[in-house]
Amino acid sequence: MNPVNYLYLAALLFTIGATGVLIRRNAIVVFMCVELMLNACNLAFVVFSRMHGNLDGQIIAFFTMVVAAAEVVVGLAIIVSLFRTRHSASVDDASLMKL
Amino acid sequence: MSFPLLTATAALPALGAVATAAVPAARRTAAKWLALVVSLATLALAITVLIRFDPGGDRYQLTESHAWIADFGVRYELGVDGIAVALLALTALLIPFIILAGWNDADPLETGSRRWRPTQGFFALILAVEAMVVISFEATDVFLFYIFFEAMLIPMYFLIGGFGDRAHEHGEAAASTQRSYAAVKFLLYNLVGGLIMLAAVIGLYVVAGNFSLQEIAQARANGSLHMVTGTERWLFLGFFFAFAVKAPLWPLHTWLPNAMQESTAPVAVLITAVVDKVGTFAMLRFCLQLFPEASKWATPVILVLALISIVYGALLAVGQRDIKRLVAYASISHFGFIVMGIFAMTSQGQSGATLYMVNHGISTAALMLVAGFLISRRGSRLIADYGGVQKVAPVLAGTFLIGGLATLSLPGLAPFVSEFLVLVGTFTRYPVIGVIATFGIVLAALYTLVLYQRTMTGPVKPEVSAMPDLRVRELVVVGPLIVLLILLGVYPKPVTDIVDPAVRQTMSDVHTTDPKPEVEAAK
Amino acid sequence: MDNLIALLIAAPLLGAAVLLVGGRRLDAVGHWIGTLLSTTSFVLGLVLFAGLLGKDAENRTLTQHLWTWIPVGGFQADVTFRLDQLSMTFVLLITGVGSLIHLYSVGYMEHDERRRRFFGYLNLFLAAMLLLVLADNYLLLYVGWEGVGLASYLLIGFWQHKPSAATAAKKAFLVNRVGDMGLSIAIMLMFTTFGSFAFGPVLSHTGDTSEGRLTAIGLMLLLAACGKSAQVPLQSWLGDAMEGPTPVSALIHAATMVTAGVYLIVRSGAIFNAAPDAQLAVTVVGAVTLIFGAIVGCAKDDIKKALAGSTMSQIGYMVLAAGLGPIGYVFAIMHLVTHGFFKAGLFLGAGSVMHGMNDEVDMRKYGALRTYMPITFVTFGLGYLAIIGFPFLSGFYSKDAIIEAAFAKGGTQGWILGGVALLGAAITAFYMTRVMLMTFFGEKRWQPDAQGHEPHPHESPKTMTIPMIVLAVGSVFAGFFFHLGDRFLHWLEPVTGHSEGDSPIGATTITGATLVCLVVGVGIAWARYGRKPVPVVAPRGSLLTRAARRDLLQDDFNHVVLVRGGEHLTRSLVYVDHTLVDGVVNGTAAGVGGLSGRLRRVQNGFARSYAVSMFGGAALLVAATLLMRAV
Amino acid sequence: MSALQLAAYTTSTGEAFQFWVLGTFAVIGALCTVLMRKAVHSALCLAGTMIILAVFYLANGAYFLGIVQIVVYTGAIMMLFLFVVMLVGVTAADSLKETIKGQRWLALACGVGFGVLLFAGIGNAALTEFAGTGRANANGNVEGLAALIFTKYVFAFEVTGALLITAAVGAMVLTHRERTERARTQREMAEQRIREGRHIPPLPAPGVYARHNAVDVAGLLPDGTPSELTVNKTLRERGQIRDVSAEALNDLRALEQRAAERLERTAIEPATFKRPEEASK
Repeated sequence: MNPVNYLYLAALLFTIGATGVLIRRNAIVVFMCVELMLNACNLAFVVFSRMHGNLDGQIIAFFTMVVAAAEVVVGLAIIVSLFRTRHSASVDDASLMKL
Repeated sequence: MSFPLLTATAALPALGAVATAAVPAARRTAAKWLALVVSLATLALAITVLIRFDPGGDRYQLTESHAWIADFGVRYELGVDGIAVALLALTALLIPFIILAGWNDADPLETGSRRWRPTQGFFALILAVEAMVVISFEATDVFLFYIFFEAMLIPMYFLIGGFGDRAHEHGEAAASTQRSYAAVKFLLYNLVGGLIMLAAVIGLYVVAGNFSLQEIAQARANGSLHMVTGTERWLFLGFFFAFAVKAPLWPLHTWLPNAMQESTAPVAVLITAVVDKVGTFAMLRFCLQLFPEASKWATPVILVLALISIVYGALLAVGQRDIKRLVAYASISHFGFIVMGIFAMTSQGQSGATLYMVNHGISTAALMLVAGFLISRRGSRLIADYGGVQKVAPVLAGTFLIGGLATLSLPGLAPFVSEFLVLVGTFTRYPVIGVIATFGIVLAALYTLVLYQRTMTGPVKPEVSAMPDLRVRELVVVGPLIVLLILLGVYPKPVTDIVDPAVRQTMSDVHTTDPKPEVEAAK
Repeated sequence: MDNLIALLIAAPLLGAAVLLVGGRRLDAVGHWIGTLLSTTSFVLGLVLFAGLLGKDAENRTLTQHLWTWIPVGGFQADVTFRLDQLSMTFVLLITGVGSLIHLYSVGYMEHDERRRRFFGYLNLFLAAMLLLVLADNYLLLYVGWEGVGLASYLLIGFWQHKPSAATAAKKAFLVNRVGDMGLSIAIMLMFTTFGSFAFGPVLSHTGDTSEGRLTAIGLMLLLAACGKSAQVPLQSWLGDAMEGPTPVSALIHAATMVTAGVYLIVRSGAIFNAAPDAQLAVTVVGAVTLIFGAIVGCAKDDIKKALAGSTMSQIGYMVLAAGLGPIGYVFAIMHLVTHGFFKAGLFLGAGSVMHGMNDEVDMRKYGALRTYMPITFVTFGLGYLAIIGFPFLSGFYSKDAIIEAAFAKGGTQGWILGGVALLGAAITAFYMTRVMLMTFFGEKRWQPDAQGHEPHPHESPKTMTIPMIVLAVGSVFAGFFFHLGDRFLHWLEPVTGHSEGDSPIGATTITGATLVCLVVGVGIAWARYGRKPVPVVAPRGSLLTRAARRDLLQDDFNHVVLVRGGEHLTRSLVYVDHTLVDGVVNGTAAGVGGLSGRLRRVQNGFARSYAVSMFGGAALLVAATLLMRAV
Repeated sequence: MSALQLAAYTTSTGEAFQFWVLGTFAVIGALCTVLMRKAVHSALCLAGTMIILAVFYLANGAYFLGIVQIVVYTGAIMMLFLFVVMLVGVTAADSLKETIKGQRWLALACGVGFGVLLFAGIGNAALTEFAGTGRANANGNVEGLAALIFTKYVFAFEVTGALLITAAVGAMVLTHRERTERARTQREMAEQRIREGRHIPPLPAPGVYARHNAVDVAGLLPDGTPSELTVNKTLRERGQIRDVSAEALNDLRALEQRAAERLERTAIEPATFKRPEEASK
């Protein structure tokens, strides 16, 4: 088997995650889909690392994880405070960006 | 390093603007006096420039040059030639009158709020405009010029949109709507012109490698900087478009009537007598010097546009019902003359055009400011609301008539000299255009006299029967302007002496000489 | 002595400045200041005249250079004055008649609260008119030319509260401006042709250029003359100009300003001499106006308008004479001077009549005034005799000379022009007799006015009668004085040149024919207005009469074509400016606005929608990258 | 160790087998994450996918990352998700009905297009040579990573640290509710209650039935209808009130019937109870 298949898998997962972001309204699920996309990227990085024979890809994946963790922390905090004020976790409720 | 006189002339009003804006809300009158004193001091500096300027000396004098943005060759370069000196003096001269005429125009309607300082703002903005106009006249670096050419729009926008006539025939709400319409229109027109010019400025940099007017012009003249014909024409059009909007030339003129109609009379004077002059001045300084071949190439079209402006502006002035709009269309007609003079490519035409800029500034100021005094008395801009003012306020009517006669270029008053020079200058090269343009003087008589007849003569209307005559402050504004009109009409030599060498230089830039008269040529 | 020339102009100019700027303080003495300064100018003129007489005929040209006016490149305009025999004649006429009319106005305007200003304007007029005739170049002449136009505008519209006066003033200025356009084009043509527009270089180099150019210059000068001198087709303003106070009509619209056109043509004689086509045009214009004005004069019931028609016609004579070339120049000027005397006298007489008749101008409401105003009657009568060319009065000499010169033109042209001039003499006799009869003879026809005031015709005060007497004396003797030993001819010849034409008929025959015409004209008028009572309400009249009352429909033509047409043009242009020029811009703005309105709907506020577009954008980026790699 | 090292740069049949089996599950997990109605289920599916990915990391020679993936990601972050899900309401099921017009189709189109493009991109790229991580991992994977992090990527590492702290502070700021006024005392609250005059006595307690957890069971009013006032506000807002009124009434009815049977009385016909929303239909 060619390890390229991992990349196809990563692409597939990324696309599924992205589509999920677009069609789900629950902010928590949206977040999960974002995590899925990040994980897909990580997989790609790891495979790249293997491809090039050095560890830089893994390092990037590692940083991605850290940033993802930070993002989750802040994002969830936002969801919680939103939920407190609006009693809803739907992203469509926050449509104040409309003119 | 001598005293930077030119910088000082621009910096003084700029500092004055800041100081005026900082005057506390309650000290309105102090702000007015401060602005007036600053403008008078600027006038004194401008006169110093005028005295220090030697008409027979170098082309650009009192030059200053400092590195500014070294990476792009942008320099802070100032210098004045005869044309710039004349316009500099005009600007510095008119601003005190504008301030004095607008003395009470920006008083707040209700005096309660301590934060609200329209008066300070009004005078600060006028001084800011003065500073920018002055530096536009002085800049010999294309980029420096461009910046202030554009920056002028900001204070002007607020002056037009923020301050209007007290009374309005459709009520205050309609007035503010129309004001903002006018201000936005002014801004958009000039911005579009300015942005196109920016593209051309960048293009010029790409071609020439620096922004210095003197260096580029010199390189153009001695052939070391060769431009492809197409490139030169496109760059020329980019510059010319911006100046034609500012000037304003038909068909880019429609912002001017709106802007002049909605702003107060002093601001209207500021627009047409001061700010718009930058456009025609820049045609003379930048278009002709930087792109001589393209200027010649475009001359026929531009002359036709100018001719249309002359006749069209005058005809539309005849059809107006609003005093200020009428003056605005008259100005469009006059700007047509100026542009025609510049592009006639004769020394009479260009001297006449420069003189025209000065004279038009003074004559329009006289007419418009008196019109403003009239409007502030009756609270209406409509011609039909007046009648018989002559009987009630003879001095007002008399000054109005003199302003009007200057507008129609009566011999003996300053505009005649310039208009005739422009016509002669055009006629020697383009007789047909010259003859058609001469129709403009008939039309000018028509709109001026119709305006005078409808407002000043006839039976006294009841609404104007209690109208007071000109007050001392207003006389102080109008009197000197009229004296100047007469003086420059009878003895324009001091101005032509200053302007002439610069015009001769410009003529040699574009490689033209005056056509020889037939009889002399025969010999 | 050269330096006095500027003072000629300076005196009235100073008067104008003082009177107009001085304000109400000068109300009490203003009129005397004005009269004094105008008289000063007259006295200066006399001094200069005496000086000129003391020199040889060839050296009678004085110049005074004051300053360089417009020095630009090759364009050099100087403020230089030139006093020669021609301008001297005018100076004396202008200041002399002007001073008399100042004096007259002291009485005439006594009850007008704005008398000071009136004198200011009169002085302004004098200054401008003197500038016109003293200028040494065409551009300076142009300044005076427009200056008198301005003064005329101010004075016609002096009673500004009357809308008719204001309109008439505006009309006069505008029509004059059309003529001025001709003058300015002429100056430009001179500049391109000769490189100068001073009299000296232009008039001495006419041989160096083509006839076509000279014809063009001549026609443009003719246009200018038509405007200022109320010649067809620019004559329409003169009738309306009678809205001004009568002294103004006398001074400006009879004696001086309207003759400026003749001065211009005579002054530019060298150009016309070298351009026969232009000369022909001048004679045609003169001949047409001669008849036109006379016909109009026959139909008017307004005494001043009848006199205005007459003025037009008489200036037609002068223009005709000036068009004849060297044979006519001197006679044109001579007629101009004598006309200045008798027409000013006639107008002053008319003013005196109006003064006594509560400003009534309709001659049908006069009648039998000879007993009420004897001095006016006598002076007016002498002016009348002078204008119809009664033997040995001044009009007789000057008009006769013109008719002779017209015949002397030779060929068919000579016969036509001479015939027209003779016909004009007959009509002149007719309408002037009509005026005379309707005003001073017959029975009294005046009625109480709207307020019930019965007019009490009375003789005017001394300040008014003295000028009338002086002018009447001038009307009687000037012609004879000038004619005696061809004094006038010798005086002017060095400037204008003179040549005797060969008239196909003898001078005596022409004089006889003129007298016959005179008798016929007077006779017809007597038959129509002397023998039968004059109806108070004007009869309907023939088609020609009705047309003549309306200035031969010229005003109607102007109204329909120029005024209405102009109104439509401006109105449609305002519309075009608003909808088309502005509309294109506003349309663009509206288009952008509409497009953004559409685009705005995409901004529905849902984060997910934005995310879709972002994701779509990312897809496009990937596609673009792939595409770039593929290419 | 050597077997693992080998797996890092060659693909054995075993790895292929593992890839195809686990990959299928990973995709199914991802799809379930997107498509499950309840957030809890989504979270669990995602956790599954992540664990599979962790295995793949290991298979690709990223041992450290594989472990971190399991410990930090699946263990910590996903648990954080679960906490929030619990807070928001574990039982609440989302409607999958789309409310924005065309959103779903656009999303699918973009997704498919993007996916196709990515696949095309990967297919286009010349990815035939795999160096394998053998040499890089020669001194051990963790040591290799550490060497890189503390040399080449030290700045990024430091910045990430700052980012984490900022994130922690940010989360605190966001969730912390600033008390802008003094907390009201018992006395003040009582006074306000009296002043408003609505619920002068304390709020009623929830109805207690032994068979339920009971905090979520509304107390019944005398007429047998439930009173929402008796339930905690949070539950009320989540819509998690257990409505037992019908059951209770049925129980009552059964009790009465039994009593009637026992006492041989004729049954009194009780008014059939309908829930308010049913009644309104």
